Amino acid sequence: MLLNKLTVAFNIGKVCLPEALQVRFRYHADKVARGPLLRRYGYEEKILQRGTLPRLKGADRLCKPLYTPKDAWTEKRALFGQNDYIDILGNERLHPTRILYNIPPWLRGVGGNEFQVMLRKRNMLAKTVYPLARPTKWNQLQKRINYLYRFLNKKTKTV
Amino acid sequence: MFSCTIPKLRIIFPTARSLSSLASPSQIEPRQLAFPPKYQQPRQVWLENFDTIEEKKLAILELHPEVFAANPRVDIIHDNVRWQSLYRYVSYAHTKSRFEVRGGGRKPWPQKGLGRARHGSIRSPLFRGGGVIHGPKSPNPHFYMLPFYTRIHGLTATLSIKLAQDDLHVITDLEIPTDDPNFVEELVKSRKWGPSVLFVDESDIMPRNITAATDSVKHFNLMPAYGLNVYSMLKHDTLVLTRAALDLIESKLLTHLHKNNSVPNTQKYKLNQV
Amino acid sequence: MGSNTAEKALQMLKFLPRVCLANLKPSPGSRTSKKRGRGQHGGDKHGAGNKGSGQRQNYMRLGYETGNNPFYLRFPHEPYYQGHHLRREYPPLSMLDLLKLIEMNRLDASKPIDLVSILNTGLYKIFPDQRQYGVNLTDEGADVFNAKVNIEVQWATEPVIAAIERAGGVITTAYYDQHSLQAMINAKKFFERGVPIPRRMMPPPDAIEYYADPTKRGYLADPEKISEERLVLAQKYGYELPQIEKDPEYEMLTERKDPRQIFYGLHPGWVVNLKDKVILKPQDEELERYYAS
Amino acid sequence: MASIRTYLQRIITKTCFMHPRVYNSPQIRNSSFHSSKFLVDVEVNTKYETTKNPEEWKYVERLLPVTTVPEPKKLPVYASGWKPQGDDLKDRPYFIARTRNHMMPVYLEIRQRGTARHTIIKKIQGDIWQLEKDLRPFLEDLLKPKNLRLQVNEFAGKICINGDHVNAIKYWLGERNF
Repeated sequence: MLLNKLTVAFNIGKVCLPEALQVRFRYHADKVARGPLLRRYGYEEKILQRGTLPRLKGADRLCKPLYTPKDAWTEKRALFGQNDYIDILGNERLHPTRILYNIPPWLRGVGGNEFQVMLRKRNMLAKTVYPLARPTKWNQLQKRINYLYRFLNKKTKTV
Repeated sequence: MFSCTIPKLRIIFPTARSLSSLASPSQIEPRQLAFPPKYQQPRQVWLENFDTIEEKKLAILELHPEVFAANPRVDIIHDNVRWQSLYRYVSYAHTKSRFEVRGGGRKPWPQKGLGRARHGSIRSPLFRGGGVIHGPKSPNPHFYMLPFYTRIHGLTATLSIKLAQDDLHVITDLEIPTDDPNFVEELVKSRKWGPSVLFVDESDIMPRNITAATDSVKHFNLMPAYGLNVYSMLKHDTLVLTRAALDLIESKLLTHLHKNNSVPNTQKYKLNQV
Repeated sequence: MGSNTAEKALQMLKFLPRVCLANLKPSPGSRTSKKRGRGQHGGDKHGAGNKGSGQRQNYMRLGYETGNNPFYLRFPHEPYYQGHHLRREYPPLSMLDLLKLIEMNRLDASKPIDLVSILNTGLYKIFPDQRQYGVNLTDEGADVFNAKVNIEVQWATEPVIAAIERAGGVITTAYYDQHSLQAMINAKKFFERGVPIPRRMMPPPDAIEYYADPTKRGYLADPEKISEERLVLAQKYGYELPQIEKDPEYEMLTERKDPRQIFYGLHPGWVVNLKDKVILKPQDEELERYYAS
Repeated sequence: MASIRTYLQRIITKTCFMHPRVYNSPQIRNSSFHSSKFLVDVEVNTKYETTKNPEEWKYVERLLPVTTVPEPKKLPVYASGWKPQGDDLKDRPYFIARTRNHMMPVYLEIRQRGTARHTIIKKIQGDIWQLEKDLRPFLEDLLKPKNLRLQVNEFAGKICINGDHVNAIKYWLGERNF
């Protein structure tokens, strides 16, 4: 490598000399002489590539979460489903959908497609502070309902 | 007399439960079955004590076959479990479509003359950072209602399976002498109950000692009779009913199975029904 | 017992692993994938069968003619049923069904039978908001009817009246307005609301004639004339009229409601408290005058 | 008339139901149902009398529906044609339970827009194959010269028969006291 550089410098010196014959220099020859370009030094290509890319030895671990199996007996999971049959085994006037405290009140016992759910949301929240407190969300809800109304009624197959 | 009819005897150690520890049966009144069965024989179960670690069989109780020897329809049980996990589940996954993504109102470059593809908005789904087509929209409830009598049959089928597999035990009450968790653990171990046990009492106010003893053990759970459900019965290996809870559950289920006017229950679920 | 299905299944379960959340399955074939097959042959017919109506036909809503002006809209309206939405409707109950209810112990014939007791069985329904005004007792099973009842219905024909009176019973046709019917369709729920029992309204002008007619056993008819008509009907249909006066259940058979009364034995204006089992009665003069018959 | 109406309204619509603390203030608007106060006392202006008369209460009890379906009466003859189930059925190889309303669980199912009719017997307990064996000759006689098409669902305790044979099967079951 060093030798190559020296020869290059020597050649340039030659060029600077006056009254010298014109010589055609082939810089490419140096490149050829240097041998092929080495890429990905230290990386062995496998046919079936798997796993992580090479890393320096002794480098820090990648921050990947440690595997922790989920606890199937946390209080929430251990008692999952409690009171789902409360209308049968308990108070007959309570419906299980009335005690779904984990979801917002307007969504309890609501099923159906996106359009139906959004109509329910609009009906239930229109009289609350929601349109004033979340004007953008409210506007987007209205836009989506309008779009879905047109789509479902005018673009899809009618019976 | 019992060997042929009771399914209660343990399969592995049929002799493990000795009859010698039988308390005088005269103190415990036998159960009277409402709606006497016309064809099936009543099932039988031991009434066990709960105040000592070693097991004492106090009496044999009769169980109504309509509730405890129902057809074990695993498909109905599956429907129940599926309903229980889905009816409360709401998917909140949300993607913004092009009108919800901020910006994108201006035409990014002129229609013609630049040699570039024509575009009207930088929030079109073709763009990086643009809206998503057909993405999930929040909230997406998976709610549906299982028919009333399918839920009842889910309960009877699960109770019948629990009884048939020797995973249902009836005890006098939940009174224990100490609030030490070791006591309950030892008791469960010595009686060869499953690692996870569901104790069901009549009401939601349980004795203090059992509450304190099972508080630290995650797989011992207490539940009032009105909270009993198919999912919990299947999640826990063993179901332990107090006698009062047994009476309550059986009478409630039988009442519904022989209900005078079942129209309000069998009507289609309406959203704002009372 | 060896081949009893449920017993067999439970016996098998004894020796099978514990049924738990991990090994549950729906019955095979009950759940089909919603995904539609794609690719060259994967989605060949998509379950629509080969050619024909399955693939091409779409059962459209009744009367829809794929965009034509439908037949039912092509001609001007002809008012065959003018005012049908205002007419009173009496859902039928046959005498055979009534007899069945009595024999099955769903109705107690030792007490007067009225709309409340029929509705309490849960086997007959009315919707007052759809202008349904009560029972139309039809004559199916009139020739086998043998129960001695004191029954109050809202509509009855001559053979029905004859059949009931031949069996030694008493029939009355009575009118209830919509508010009274709302209280009657679920009496328990009505009492729980804690409102006073409403007073029954008089029938509308077009119904007065029916309910004051002794041949129809209307509740507004003169009792003297009704007993005359009972004899006339017995002669017409050729049966001997059983004498109610000598009947051991004379009191039950002659129990009737006041024209302003909805429930037997309970006056309008009273509030029934089911929890404390007490009855609150108004004492204001004005109220008493309002609720008086 | 107007005064009667106001009286009635006061009773029926309960206009005077208010919390005693807020009684004097002109109007209070609670932000939600949950934060609103409980009703403590109800002010009733009308004079009324509280009575506890067992004779009158009998009339109230008559109006309350029974919770469960009562057992049918034992009669020598049932004129309506309906019969209750027999009592001595414990030693039979199979059993068809009556429904809640003491009817035979034999149903007609109409499918395919009215072109397909199926008779379904439900609530079969015991040996369902024995029942099929007993029922088959009876139905084959009815259907001659057509073939009988019958399916047994042992798992669910049902038998499904092609065609409308509801009354025939009910007759057959009635003969055998089911």
